[in-house]
Amino acid sequence: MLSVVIFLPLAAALGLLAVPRLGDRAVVLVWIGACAVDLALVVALWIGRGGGAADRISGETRVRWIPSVRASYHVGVDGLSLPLIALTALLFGGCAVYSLRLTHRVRAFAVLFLFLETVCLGLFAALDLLLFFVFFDLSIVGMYFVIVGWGHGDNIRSGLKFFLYTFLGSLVLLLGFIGLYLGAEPHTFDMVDLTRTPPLSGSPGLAALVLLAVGIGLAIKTPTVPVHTWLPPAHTDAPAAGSAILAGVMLKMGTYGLVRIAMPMLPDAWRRYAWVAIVIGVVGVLYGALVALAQDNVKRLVAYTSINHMGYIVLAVGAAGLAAGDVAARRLAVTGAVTQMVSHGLVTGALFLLSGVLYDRGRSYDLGRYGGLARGAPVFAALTAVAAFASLGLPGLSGFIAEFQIFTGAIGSGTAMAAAAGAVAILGILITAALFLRVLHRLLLGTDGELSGRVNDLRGAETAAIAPLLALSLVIGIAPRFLLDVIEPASAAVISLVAR
Amino acid sequence: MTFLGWALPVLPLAAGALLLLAGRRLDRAAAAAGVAVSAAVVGLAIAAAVTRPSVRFPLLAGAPAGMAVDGLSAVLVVTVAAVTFAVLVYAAGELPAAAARSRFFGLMLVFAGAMLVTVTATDLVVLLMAWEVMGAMSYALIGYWWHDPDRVRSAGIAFLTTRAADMGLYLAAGCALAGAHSLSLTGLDGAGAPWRDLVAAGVVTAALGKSAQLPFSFWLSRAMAGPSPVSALLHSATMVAAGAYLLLRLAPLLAAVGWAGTLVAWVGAVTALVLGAVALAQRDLKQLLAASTCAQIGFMVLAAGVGAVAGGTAQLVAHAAAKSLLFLAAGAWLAALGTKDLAELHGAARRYRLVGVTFAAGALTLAGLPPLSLWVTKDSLLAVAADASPGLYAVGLAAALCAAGYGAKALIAVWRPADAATRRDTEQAGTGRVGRRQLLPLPALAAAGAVFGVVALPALAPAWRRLLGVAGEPGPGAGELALSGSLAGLVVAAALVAARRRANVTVPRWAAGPARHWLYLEAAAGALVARPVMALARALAGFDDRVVDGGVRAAAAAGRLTAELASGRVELRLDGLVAEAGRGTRRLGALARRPQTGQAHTYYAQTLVLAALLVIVVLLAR
Amino acid sequence: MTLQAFLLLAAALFAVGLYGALSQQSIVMLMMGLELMINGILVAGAAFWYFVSPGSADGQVLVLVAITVMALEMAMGFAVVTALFRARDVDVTDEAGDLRG
Amino acid sequence: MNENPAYLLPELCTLAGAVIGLLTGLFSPRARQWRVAVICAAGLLAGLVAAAVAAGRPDAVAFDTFMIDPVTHVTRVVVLAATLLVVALSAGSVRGHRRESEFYVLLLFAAVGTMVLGASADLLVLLSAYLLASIPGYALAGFGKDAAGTEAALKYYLMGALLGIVMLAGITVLYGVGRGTAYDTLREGLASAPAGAAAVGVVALLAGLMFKTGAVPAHFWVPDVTEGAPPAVAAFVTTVPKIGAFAALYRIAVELLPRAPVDWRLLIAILAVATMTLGNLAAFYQDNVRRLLAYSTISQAGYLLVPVVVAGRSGLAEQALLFYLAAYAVTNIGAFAVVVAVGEDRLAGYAGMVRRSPSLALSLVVCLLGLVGTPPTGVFVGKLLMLGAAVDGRYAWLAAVAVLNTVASVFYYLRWIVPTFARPAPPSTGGINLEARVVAYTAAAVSLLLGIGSGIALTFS
Amino acid sequence: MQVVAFWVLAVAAVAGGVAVFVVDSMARATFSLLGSFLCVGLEMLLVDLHYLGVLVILMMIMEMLVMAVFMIMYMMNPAGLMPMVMVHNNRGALIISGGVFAALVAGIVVIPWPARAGAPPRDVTFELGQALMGPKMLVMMVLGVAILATMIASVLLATHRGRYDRYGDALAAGRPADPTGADPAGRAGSADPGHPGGGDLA
Repeated sequence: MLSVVIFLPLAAALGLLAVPRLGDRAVVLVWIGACAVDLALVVALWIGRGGGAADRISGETRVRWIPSVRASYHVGVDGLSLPLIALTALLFGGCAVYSLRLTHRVRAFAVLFLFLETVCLGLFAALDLLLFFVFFDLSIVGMYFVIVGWGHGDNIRSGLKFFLYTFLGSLVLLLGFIGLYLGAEPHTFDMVDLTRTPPLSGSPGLAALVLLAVGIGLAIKTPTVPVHTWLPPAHTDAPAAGSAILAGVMLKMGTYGLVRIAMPMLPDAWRRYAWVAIVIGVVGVLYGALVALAQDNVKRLVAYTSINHMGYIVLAVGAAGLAAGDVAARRLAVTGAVTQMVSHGLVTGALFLLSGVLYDRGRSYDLGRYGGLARGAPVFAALTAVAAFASLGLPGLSGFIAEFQIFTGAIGSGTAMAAAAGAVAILGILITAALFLRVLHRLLLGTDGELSGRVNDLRGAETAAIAPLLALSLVIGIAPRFLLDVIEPASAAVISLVAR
Repeated sequence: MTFLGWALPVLPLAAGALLLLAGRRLDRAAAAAGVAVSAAVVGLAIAAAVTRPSVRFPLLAGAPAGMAVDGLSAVLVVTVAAVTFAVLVYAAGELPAAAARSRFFGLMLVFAGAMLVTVTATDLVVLLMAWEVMGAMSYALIGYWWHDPDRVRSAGIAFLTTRAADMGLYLAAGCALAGAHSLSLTGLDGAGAPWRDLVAAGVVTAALGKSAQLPFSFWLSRAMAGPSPVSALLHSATMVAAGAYLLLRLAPLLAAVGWAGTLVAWVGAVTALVLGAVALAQRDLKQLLAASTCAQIGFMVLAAGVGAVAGGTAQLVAHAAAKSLLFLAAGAWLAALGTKDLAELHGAARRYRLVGVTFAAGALTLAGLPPLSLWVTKDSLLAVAADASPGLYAVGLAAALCAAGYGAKALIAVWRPADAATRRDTEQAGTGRVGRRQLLPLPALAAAGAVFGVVALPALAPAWRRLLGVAGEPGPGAGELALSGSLAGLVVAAALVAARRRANVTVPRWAAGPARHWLYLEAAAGALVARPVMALARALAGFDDRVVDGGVRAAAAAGRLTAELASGRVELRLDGLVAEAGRGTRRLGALARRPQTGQAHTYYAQTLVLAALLVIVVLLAR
Repeated sequence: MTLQAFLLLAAALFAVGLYGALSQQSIVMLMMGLELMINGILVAGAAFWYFVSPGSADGQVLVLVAITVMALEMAMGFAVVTALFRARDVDVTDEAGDLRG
Repeated sequence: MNENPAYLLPELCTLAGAVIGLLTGLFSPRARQWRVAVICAAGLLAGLVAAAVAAGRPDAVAFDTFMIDPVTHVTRVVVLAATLLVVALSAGSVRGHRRESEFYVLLLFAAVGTMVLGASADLLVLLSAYLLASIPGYALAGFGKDAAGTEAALKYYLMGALLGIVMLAGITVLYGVGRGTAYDTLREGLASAPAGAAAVGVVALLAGLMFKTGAVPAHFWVPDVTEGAPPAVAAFVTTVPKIGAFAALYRIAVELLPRAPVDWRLLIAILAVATMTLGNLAAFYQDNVRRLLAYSTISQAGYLLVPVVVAGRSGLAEQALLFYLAAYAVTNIGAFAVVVAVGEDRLAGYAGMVRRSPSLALSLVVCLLGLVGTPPTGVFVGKLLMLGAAVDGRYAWLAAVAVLNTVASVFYYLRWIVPTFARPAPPSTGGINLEARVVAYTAAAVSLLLGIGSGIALTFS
Repeated sequence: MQVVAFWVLAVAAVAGGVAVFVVDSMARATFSLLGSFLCVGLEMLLVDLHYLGVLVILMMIMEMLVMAVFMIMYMMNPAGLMPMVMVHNNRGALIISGGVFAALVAGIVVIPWPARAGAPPRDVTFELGQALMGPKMLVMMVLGVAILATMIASVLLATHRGRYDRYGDALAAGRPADPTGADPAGRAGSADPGHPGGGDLA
């Protein structure tokens, strides 16, 4: 079942390749269909899991892959991965719908996105380090082609920077994985086994090195300050759907890896160096928000807010590693971190799609050249406003649920360091509020700018792509239990694992 | 009971959301729907006040959330519902037909709904959610006329200022979890040692910000940019009242922490006095009313600080009625005459008599003139303050004098006969008429504002206290009542006399400027916070572009750099990834390809030399 | 007659051949240099057989292999030179330097 | 002493294919020389079957000098399969050539030499195999008899001849101090050998093998031959001889050198670093795709040296080397197959290729990304095992260097990949070479399958 | 006696080798090389390697004849009529080869070469034959194949006329269509007596 979910998009991609005589419209319809079926399957998976309180892995499949290094095709979902898998399926579906009017090399675009969907789903479902890495790397490759093939502006350069930067990260990550592999007794790449008996527990120095490698690899992907500089150009020059996926799904790979790999497999080292994550997280929160505040390019701005939002997650997982802290609060922090991954995916995905609409109409991201868009494009304005408020953490939308848990969890863990960090990080929501109000004022409200005349309102497909994301954000913001019920057992498990 | 507990907040929220979603399609029906819903909410609120429903639901792990109506909440839900109803009825009359009514009424309903949740929340999560939604709605309402960049800016300032204060609540929530392992509002005073102080600090910050107390007061001046009904609602039963409510609700915590109570009391008292002075200096009716709101809320905050919950609550309710009345009246004049300048409004009350009469009632209530309600309620909380500290009482009394002063000033300005200063349509095009629906709520509000004070009279006070669940709060002594009443009367009378004689009351220069401009608080916030932050942001963005990313680019250009270092020319130009990396790698690539000369004999020589070197290395490495 | 003496001879021949291989422009002359190097190896192989391990025939086989290598390499060399000469009318390595970089 | 020729069945099958093909070619009309290709392919297939069957038998030593063990099995299979691919790849371009028959025959001879190279347990057999594997290559490089081809042949020959002699000198020295040429004799003999002589011998011996692997310091022929020789030949000489040479290197490291008084691990590590770095750097900004591929094969040789460094020290080394070899062989041939199919050497000629022939472009992307080491291609698994072996064998710094080099290599591979997606599609210049296309698709598919099904592949090795 | 012979031959061999690159004609160079080889063949006889020594001598005579043919074909100055200085990178070559020689000499002198173990058998050649039929059989087998491959390869490279040029594409012509006034290169290729089994396979 899970493997079907993972590989269905790929099968659809191959099918698209195999049937060459298909109009662009038909290609996109097939694409949308595949995404819809996949989303339905994920929903079925979610429902089929039931509401059991205990955290368990479901839909597990394990097939031997490289037996000599005990690597296998091992997939399964639990409370950490299921929300992200659902997010992936939804966001890819949104991008498919959004691309309904695409005209430029549609088939290749569809194939690439379907391929990326398989990759992203596979990554979140992977229970084997090597499999994780394979998907991790392929995601870079796929996204590179998206940026280079369909981007604009200086996309070749940005794409190359993205590729080289994240590829370097992935190789460092691979070194870390090899360290984990060699540290385990018996040697294995299996995440479940590695989690059960954490490797390198006897040699703190090596464990720290391995954590460093894994941490750097994931940090580049996340990205955290100061290894974030690939992100703004990549986002700016990527096509809207590509940015949405890059920010909405692929950034999560880094933080997901922290929760899934770094914390449970290197609990000792994680506890020892949790303060590093906390510091990096807080710096990321403030730095990302402040730099975003000074941007005049909408996409760049949103990209920097991603750094800010990822900072919250890093802060949360760092705070969760402080063993002295209150267990319930640390669980809350981890739950908040996972919720933030989902929330950020929805909201930032929507924001990037909206900025894509803006570029589509006005061929510019410059805030200063627009204004008063609420007049000519009320739906666009309304959705942008909702997305902005969701992103700045307004209650009633998903961002608040996530960030509140992170702050409360970090401060509530009761250690002075985490409390101070959490308190400082709260400043982030004020700065993001300021910067999004700035966007709203300069883009949507007030008097018309030079390009405002060109911006007409959202088309049906665009609305259909963006509105569900925000609607889900609203649902999570008001009634988050359906999501939290899935995440909470998993975060409790993570906390107990990291406490070993 | 659960149904009622849910229905009370959900009805306005859902109805408001629906109106918002519908966009302009429902503009025609929006007013009627809004009024109808708010009427239903009044009914629900009364029912809830009687039956006291409570609901609990899971929200976050380990922190069950809930809403419940207890005595204090019961008073507030009814107040909120009633004032909302009154304001919406008025708005249905005032709002032009072409306006985006659906948006207006939608936002107003959500705004009121959020306030209802705020006053019924039993834990910090739900409270904070409603609290922030209320802030966002106030933003949207203040910026209702979004075409005007200035109004939008005002809305932004209001939102950012209140959100800055709201961060205190986030902090408080975290500290509550750390100290009390719970987010429930009731257990906060039992939190552990450092945490309880932090919780108190956070709560106090948030409440002071919301209530526009010093030093946050300036946003309330900005909030005037919205439509008059918005001001009427925002200044009376919602938003600013939320801060006071929270402090009253958490009075036990303030008392437990000690310093917090004192601090809050003094902030309230000083705000009441200073913003009273500011109100006196205003030349714009709505600005005067706004400053007076700060001042009046200051009394409630003072009450919370000293634990005078009954007095503070009574003050809140009475003030809500009076202030909404005053704003609606000011709005009616603004809509009809197109101005809200005090001088230009000369004669306005005579022209629209009913508005004028109700306005007079409200203004006199505000002035604390016996036997109107604010006279009693103010004294009942000052009585408690006097127990706490004579200084507080003195400041409070001085503030009461100010209140009498600005009440009288507003009253006189509009009741004066029309004269040379009277003008029309300086701010907007007036309609020249005040509609029936606009008039409808005024008398009721005037009556409520005038007589609500009876609850604080000794006869009714015990029942009032029972209702609120507080005990042992001393009521005002007759002497105190007489003192404040006579002082207020004197001030009003003096003002009337001065006005009759057309005496120019000169204010000293050093005080006039700051008072007119709300103590320059906004300028200070801009200079001390906003501009430095923006400068920092710009600097960081430049830093990010140049240094952080430059580091990456420099690493890519390391080859070139070392080459230049070697040749003694060190220059670090960071201009573009590919240019740099390109040159560096191109150079390295060329270097790597240089041995590939195409000449076989050089291949021979190189191979042999390399092999010889390898032999040497191997021999040395032994 | 000692091992060292033979090896000295071998080294001398090898070095002279090496010089030729490195310095000669003409491919045929270059090949002569290579032959001289093998010549040296023949001497060394024979000497090692005789002075170090005459008990086994490995050294002899080595010499035999060296002779064969020489013959085969030379045959190939001539063939290559012929082809090159036909294709571009040159017989010196310096003029076959188009492929580079 | 075991002189049962059945042990050499794969080699003999190939040889028989070559000889029968040669004879058939003598009597085949010019247009019907494809029969030779079929015969040669049959010989290779028979060899493959024989090799597969032999892989099931226990390890043995044939003729005292020919080791039959997993390394040999894999070498045989990979060499035969790669040669088969090259035969198919070249079928289109040499069809009707008056030396078509000889072309295939020489490929098979070189394949035989390569297989013996990888299995030999005696330095003299090694040298003979070196000759057998090299000489056909010289002729193949000059097969076109054009200016570039003959120049390539000359350079290939000159390097091969010199390094053959250097290797012979090394063997002589090792024989002198180790009293023998068989590995097991030498292993004991070298233990007490004077270090200076042993060092000279080892370096000279390795220098010869470096020629076959195309690694520093004997890499100079690689770019020139790859550019000058016919593309199919370039694919062959940059792929097949490497397989045998690395097998031989590994065997020498395990069988011959363990007790030698020489820090050979360091030596090979230095060679590995130099080779991968030089190959990568020289490939930057290379505008001729064949030269680019040539430098890429040099860098790949550097990675392949890493498992040799830790041979005998890490349990992963053998698997890493063999798997990497197999994956590299198929991927590299795939990349060359695309070049053959497109018939274009300039990088600019690949602009807009996606438009013209999407599946060929896809194959190219798969192969090039495979060479980068992107999962899930076979080279990725190879690289993974290689890095693992390096870390495991306490050569973590070498792994780090390999990682850095891999990142750098991305750059030039992308320089090739990116233009294929360019918008303007200039008119196609190359003809339609069906065989090359099929080989490209096959190689790309096998490259992927090797990665995905590496479990199956590794259990057999 | 033997020692004297050794040194005389050694000096002659080296002198011959040096002469190869000193004399100004290809023909002389070839004969110098032949001389050097002959000396080495004789040296081998000194260490009981009679068979191999003779083999070297015979092989080299043959090979030098071939080389002479090639010289005549390709060299502009076959008879030493013009001065022949065709060197490149002379200094580098001198340095490298000199350095190698110096290093080798140093090694030869310094290294403690292993002592002799065992004695030469009575019939040295028989021993060689036994080795070739025994443990070293594969060496000769592989070399045999290599020789075959060399034949094919050298023919492929050296001749420009194959069977299809002589007998037609269908190999149907009864008599080979050989050009009457053959160009030297073509003749050289097809008449190359230098390698065993030479001649055009076609």
